[in-house]
Amino acid sequence: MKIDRRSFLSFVIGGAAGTALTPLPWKLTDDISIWTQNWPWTPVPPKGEITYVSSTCTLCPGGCGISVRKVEDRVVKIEGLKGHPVNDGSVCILGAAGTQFLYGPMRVTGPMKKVNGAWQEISWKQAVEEVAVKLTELRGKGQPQSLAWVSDTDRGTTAELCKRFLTVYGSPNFVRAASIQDAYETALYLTQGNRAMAGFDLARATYVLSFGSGLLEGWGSAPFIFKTKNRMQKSGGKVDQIESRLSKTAAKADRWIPLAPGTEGALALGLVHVILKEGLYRKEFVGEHCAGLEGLKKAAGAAYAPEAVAKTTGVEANTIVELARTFAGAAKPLAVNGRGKGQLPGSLQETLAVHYLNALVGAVNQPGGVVAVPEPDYIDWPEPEMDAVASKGMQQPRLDGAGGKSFPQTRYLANRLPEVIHAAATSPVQVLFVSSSNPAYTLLDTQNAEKALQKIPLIVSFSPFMDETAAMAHYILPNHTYLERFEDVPAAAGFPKPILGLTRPVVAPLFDTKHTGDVVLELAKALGGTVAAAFAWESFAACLQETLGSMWQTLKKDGYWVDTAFAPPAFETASHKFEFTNAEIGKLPAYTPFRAPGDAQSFPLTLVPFDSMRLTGGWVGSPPFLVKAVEDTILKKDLVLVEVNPATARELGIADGATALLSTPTGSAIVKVNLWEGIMPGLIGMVRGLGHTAWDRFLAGKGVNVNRLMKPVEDPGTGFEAAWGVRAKLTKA
Amino acid sequence: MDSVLIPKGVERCSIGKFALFIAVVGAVLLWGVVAMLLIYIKGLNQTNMNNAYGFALWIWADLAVIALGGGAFFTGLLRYIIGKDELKHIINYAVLIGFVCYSSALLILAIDVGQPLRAWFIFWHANVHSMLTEVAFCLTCYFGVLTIEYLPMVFENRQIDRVPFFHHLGHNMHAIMAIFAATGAFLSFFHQGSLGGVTGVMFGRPFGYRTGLLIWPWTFFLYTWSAAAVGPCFTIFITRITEAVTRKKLVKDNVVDLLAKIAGWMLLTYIIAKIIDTWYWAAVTAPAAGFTLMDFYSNNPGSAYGLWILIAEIGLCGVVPAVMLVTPSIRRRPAALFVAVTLAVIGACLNRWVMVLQVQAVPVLSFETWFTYFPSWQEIATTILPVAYGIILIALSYRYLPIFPQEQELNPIEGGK
Amino acid sequence: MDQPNFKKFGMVIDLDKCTGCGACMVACMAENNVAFREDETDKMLSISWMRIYRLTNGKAFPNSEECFLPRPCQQCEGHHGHSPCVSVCPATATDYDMKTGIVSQIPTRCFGCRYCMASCPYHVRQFNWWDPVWPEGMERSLNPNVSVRMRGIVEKCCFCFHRYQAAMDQAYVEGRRDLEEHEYQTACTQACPAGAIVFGDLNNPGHTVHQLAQPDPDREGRPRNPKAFRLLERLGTNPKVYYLTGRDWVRKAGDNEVKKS
Amino acid sequence: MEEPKVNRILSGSEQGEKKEDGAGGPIILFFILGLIASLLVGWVAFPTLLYSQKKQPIDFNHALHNGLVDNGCESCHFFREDGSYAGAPKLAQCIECHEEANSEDPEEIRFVEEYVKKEREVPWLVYSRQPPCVFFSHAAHVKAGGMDCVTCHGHIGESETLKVYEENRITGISRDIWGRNIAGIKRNSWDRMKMDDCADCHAEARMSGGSVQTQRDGCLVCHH
Repeated sequence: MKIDRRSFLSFVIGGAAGTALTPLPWKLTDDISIWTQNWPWTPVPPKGEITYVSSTCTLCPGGCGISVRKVEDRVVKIEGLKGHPVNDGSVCILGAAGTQFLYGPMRVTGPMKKVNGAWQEISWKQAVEEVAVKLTELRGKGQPQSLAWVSDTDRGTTAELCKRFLTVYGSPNFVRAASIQDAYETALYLTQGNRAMAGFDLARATYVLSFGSGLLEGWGSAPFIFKTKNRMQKSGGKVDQIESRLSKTAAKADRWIPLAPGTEGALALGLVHVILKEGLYRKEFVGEHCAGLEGLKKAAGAAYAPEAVAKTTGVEANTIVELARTFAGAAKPLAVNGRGKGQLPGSLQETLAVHYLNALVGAVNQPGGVVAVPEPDYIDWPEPEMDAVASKGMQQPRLDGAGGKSFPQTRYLANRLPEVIHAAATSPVQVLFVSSSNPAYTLLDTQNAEKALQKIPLIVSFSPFMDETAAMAHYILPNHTYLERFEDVPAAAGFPKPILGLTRPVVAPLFDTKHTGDVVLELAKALGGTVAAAFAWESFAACLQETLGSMWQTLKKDGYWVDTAFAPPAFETASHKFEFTNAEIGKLPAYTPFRAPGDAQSFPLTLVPFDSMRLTGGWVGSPPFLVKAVEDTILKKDLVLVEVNPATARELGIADGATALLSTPTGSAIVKVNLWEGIMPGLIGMVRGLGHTAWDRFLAGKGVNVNRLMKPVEDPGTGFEAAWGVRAKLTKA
Repeated sequence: MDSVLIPKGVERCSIGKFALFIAVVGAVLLWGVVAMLLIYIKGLNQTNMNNAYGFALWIWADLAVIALGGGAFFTGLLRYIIGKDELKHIINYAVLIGFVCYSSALLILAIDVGQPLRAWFIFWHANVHSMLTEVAFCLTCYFGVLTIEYLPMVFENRQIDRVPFFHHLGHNMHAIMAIFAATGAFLSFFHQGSLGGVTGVMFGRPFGYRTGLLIWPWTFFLYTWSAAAVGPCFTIFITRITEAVTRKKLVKDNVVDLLAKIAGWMLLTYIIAKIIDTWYWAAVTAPAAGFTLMDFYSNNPGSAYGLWILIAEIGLCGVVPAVMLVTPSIRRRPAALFVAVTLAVIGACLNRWVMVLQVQAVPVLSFETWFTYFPSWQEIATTILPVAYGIILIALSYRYLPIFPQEQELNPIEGGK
Repeated sequence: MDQPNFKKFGMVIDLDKCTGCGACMVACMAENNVAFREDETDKMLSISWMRIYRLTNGKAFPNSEECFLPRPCQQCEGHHGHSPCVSVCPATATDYDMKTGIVSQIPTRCFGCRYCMASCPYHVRQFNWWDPVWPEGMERSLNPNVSVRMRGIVEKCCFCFHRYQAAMDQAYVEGRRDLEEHEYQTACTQACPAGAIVFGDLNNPGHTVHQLAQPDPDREGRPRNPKAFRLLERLGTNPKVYYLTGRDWVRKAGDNEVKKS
Repeated sequence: MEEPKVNRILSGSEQGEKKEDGAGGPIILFFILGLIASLLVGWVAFPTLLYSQKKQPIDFNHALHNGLVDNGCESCHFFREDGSYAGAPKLAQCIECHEEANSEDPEEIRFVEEYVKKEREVPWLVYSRQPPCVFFSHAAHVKAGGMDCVTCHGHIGESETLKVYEENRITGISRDIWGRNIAGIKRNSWDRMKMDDCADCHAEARMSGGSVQTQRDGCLVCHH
């Protein structure tokens, strides 16, 4: 029989009919849909036992307690540690994104060496040896002081190990990156004689007068400040914000008083003037605990009468008087300063002026006031033995000039390093160690800073991340991230009590990284002699345990230790009083508001950086989650938006959302314009924390690093970085 | 060469010419297919839709073609149920156009969903409360009906018809066509309606939301009505175009005139209803949600058309064609008729445009601004794809099937082969 | 339908406390496996279950004011659970759960028709336009209690329902059937450093949310606290997220009203 | 006009008759052939092709262990303090008894050598593992609902050896979820573990349904 078209057709029909009677089509349809529901390329996180590890966050100086959630050996979530005195269960945006620093693409996965421009992975042995050889050379040449170490903190065991290393090696050049703490520490030392950090008893204050402090932008320990501020406001307290821009703090303040940027100090002295003139100060406190009131009366004399101050600050005279009365009249007033997150010290005189205000109303070392929190003293190692080279080196003046003739009261001046390096033909810094610090990004006039760094023959970065400085270093000896290592964290920024937190390894190190503390020990061993002898410990962990001694157990149990029975120290000045004036203060030049650098003719506007909680401004870059959370009024595609007042924009003929060219004496950049009634006419607001060139593809190449457009301003009395803005020009592009 | 396939007693252009035509349209089709594949492989990120514009060009095209395809069910209703016998001379074409429209609609939906491989969940896990479910069911069923209505025409192809099985099948199907026409009309009523419901029920979107009868918002009935009105207009529109392209008269004037007249009255009644609906919405429904009419039509960026779109839809493309069609003297002038049906067709498309796209442009949260959207080339290509496909199917059908019963009579071939 | 043992989980957000810092957003992303891409600046393509809107009073310097409004899913109840999105989903991929008052979203049921997105006036529902991709190794930080969503579907906030379930499981093994207020808190509530977000059972007079919002059961949960309001109250979406503020212009911004001219 | 039509009909039928004696039988025959072939494919070939056979890393005797432990299934398949369910035991638990091989059983020796000594977790193939999109609460069913393991897992606790694990080639999911019976027919409550089976039980137990859409339990109970 022949198989023709029709018989084939009937075969097919029969087949179709049969198939319909089998599970095949139906099961297949079901399975295919199940396949689409579990596509192999969509990751499925493995289930497992959930555990929590309590630790301390070190992403900023806030010192919050964190509770890290693990599933088996994976870190899946970071939450605030319940009951922790600083943040009690809450966490800031950066802390919550912490896991991304552990698993993220910004990690440096092992020791690396730059061989003609390209990174080459090397062994730890080789890394330590090669660096040790350079260090030995330097000592051999009798220039140990040309080794400098830049770090974000000078507290805690690791930092102390670094300092000890420098000491026995022979270099006085340990440099702490700048912050408002510099100004406060100096102010407290000069007026109260205390070597202490400033804490703020916000919770018990009833009126806070903030001279541009970004209380809601990350000033101090964000969760602590947020919580206490809200609590005090809810219980009737008031917060007044003095700032040229409607920051988030200003938006949430009871009153926003705009003033000409950079004149905060003048306003503070203006208030002092009124308070003294009207005799509003707390007589009993001032009489009993203060000295040098006459000097203050001179300092805040006629030059600071309301009318005069009104001229400089743009705040109306009667407002000034009224502010002074409100402040002095409040049950528990407190004045704070330090612009934005307080990442720059600013002029010491300004901090002093604000501090005087507190003293006049008795808000010093009193409930609801500024509290001198003594430096932690639990680290007392035997004095190391130093050889000739070391002692000779240690007698050399500090390269940054801190503590020298011109700046006797200052301890560290990272901001002066570029000019010092540029000044000499060959860099006075021959070897630079950088740990948890990113000068190549944070120093003002970044390009200039980069040039300076490029003059340094050997830069060694200990960063666990590929930050800008690490990128331009010659060696990277990567530290563990804070989720993989031990660290003792003394003090939480702005917290009014001594507190000690413990950072501990939540997971075993993911990569071939090493604790910087251990690297220091190894370097010391490699150098031998007195340097090696100064480090008896066989590992950082051992050193830490021994150092913490009895506290170790508490810390392991609770994750932190806080001095609940703390009473602020007595004034340790000659007069044992709070001194408005004394010999040291007298030496300082009188306060004058600093102008923004650059000439007003070619740069009619002023660029002022501002801080945002959704972007990190310091040495830590923003992880992907933060970049994702950034508002579209700040970043669009790869362009940063700058805030301009509609009135100003109208004069410039620039429309909302337009792209424009922003130029300052130090450089220029393409930006987008965001018309915003919250910024003072004549100003341009730009966020800090963008324009990274290293890190990962989620952060790099987005927006502009405002530090690159800024120009340093040196506070004559202290050498502090006092720049708050820079002259700028905005033109259509 | 393909003359054995061409119906007896009619003349068709040369195969070469035809092939060229198909090739040109085919190229466009291909472009659409490429875009479609891109979207299937890379996903909907190939479009310019976003979280504010979850419905876009496609859904508009979808609703528009379904409205225009309404000619099939309505002409069927008139022909088989009401018994307007003359319409048998145009019903074939109405059905064909309907078939094209509905198959296109389904194709578009298949591209539009994010997970096509589980799209059948809409039937299996159906949510009876959802207008979209109603649409899906009726749409699919009615497409089946249209296929059944279209098949007999295919069977009438000279070669296929020679197979007795198909011949008889076709013959018998013709006999019971009335039943399908009725089913078609019933199904259409519901899915046309539920398409109207899609936006009408969105009480979170004051621009689209309408009150209504029982579970159906007024848009439900307006959509059905408008489809019944513009469907025939579209049939006439396409017929005229076909006649222009083929340079032949294919349907007698009395047939077209009858259809146009009915469409006219439908359109008139519809537009009156639409005006009432718009007034009630502007005066009562929207204000209750905190909006005035002008909140919806003023200051919308990108398209500064403001109220004009409403005027165009209701006035120029509603009232005007309606009046033209119901006025015999105007209707009977071919040019005027063509203008009228064209306007009506545009009107329906405008209406769907407003109900699909403008709904999402309007900010509901007081602190949001208007949302703008412009389709990507992939969207445009995939939207043109069905058009190309439609042209090809119509061309093939016209060439090889006796679509127009009156063609022979109207175009006698000298010395008839 | 409303049985006594039924919960109605809701949220009260104090806009006077909210600092717009974004901790809630990131806490949510970390808790719920929200993916991230290189460019997230187009917020209408970016997935963030919690979004913070910036409101301004429109006045000129120096009288300008600004306020931040965090917007999780409003968990609308509509009338008898027919919230705008639930009633339109053709495949029952989203549902209103009377037991908790949570509007669920089932990624594996959704096939991406986006009807729910079109009908949600709050832009709470967001679509996966791309396959979620984590940089090598970063998928290790994913939370196994929440499904990772695939391309082509809609996702949204579900008040961290998995945290409720985890709490219930613990209660069960401890022989309990009910939870304490603190046992079930959403990730954003827990994270908020300003203490602006409060979460709990609106049906339970003992819970803070109830005391703050004072929902009126006879008027579909309208707040009796004069300082409280719900977004787009007039639409009848009947949401379970309440906002507190002492500022008039902020309360007004919460809804549209026909200006009497 | 009518002429050709008539002719056509005639000619058509003629053709028809011509075919009759030619391939009339075959048509039916081919239809049946197609039918049988497809039935064989659908019922026999398809199921065998759909699943791949996988052997468990180690054979395990539930019956034996069940006799030795004092707390039944929960001795090894226990609840953690936080209410989560531990599932298949980890090596750590096994080591409690199997530091060394306690018998001559080659499988046990292999277990000790390959896993205990090398501290490698045993990659058990879990018959009842649901797709990742399912979040099943054991606590709710066992602790709150008081159900026993058998209802869903059958009498695996009495098995003396582990059956072959069959994996669906398309979905990568165990065959036991759909059930051994390819047609999806079940006799016992544990024959299938599809969502419908959960739903049936919930319906029987008259769980007061929270779902507005289904009047049953909300989907989010298992999917989120």
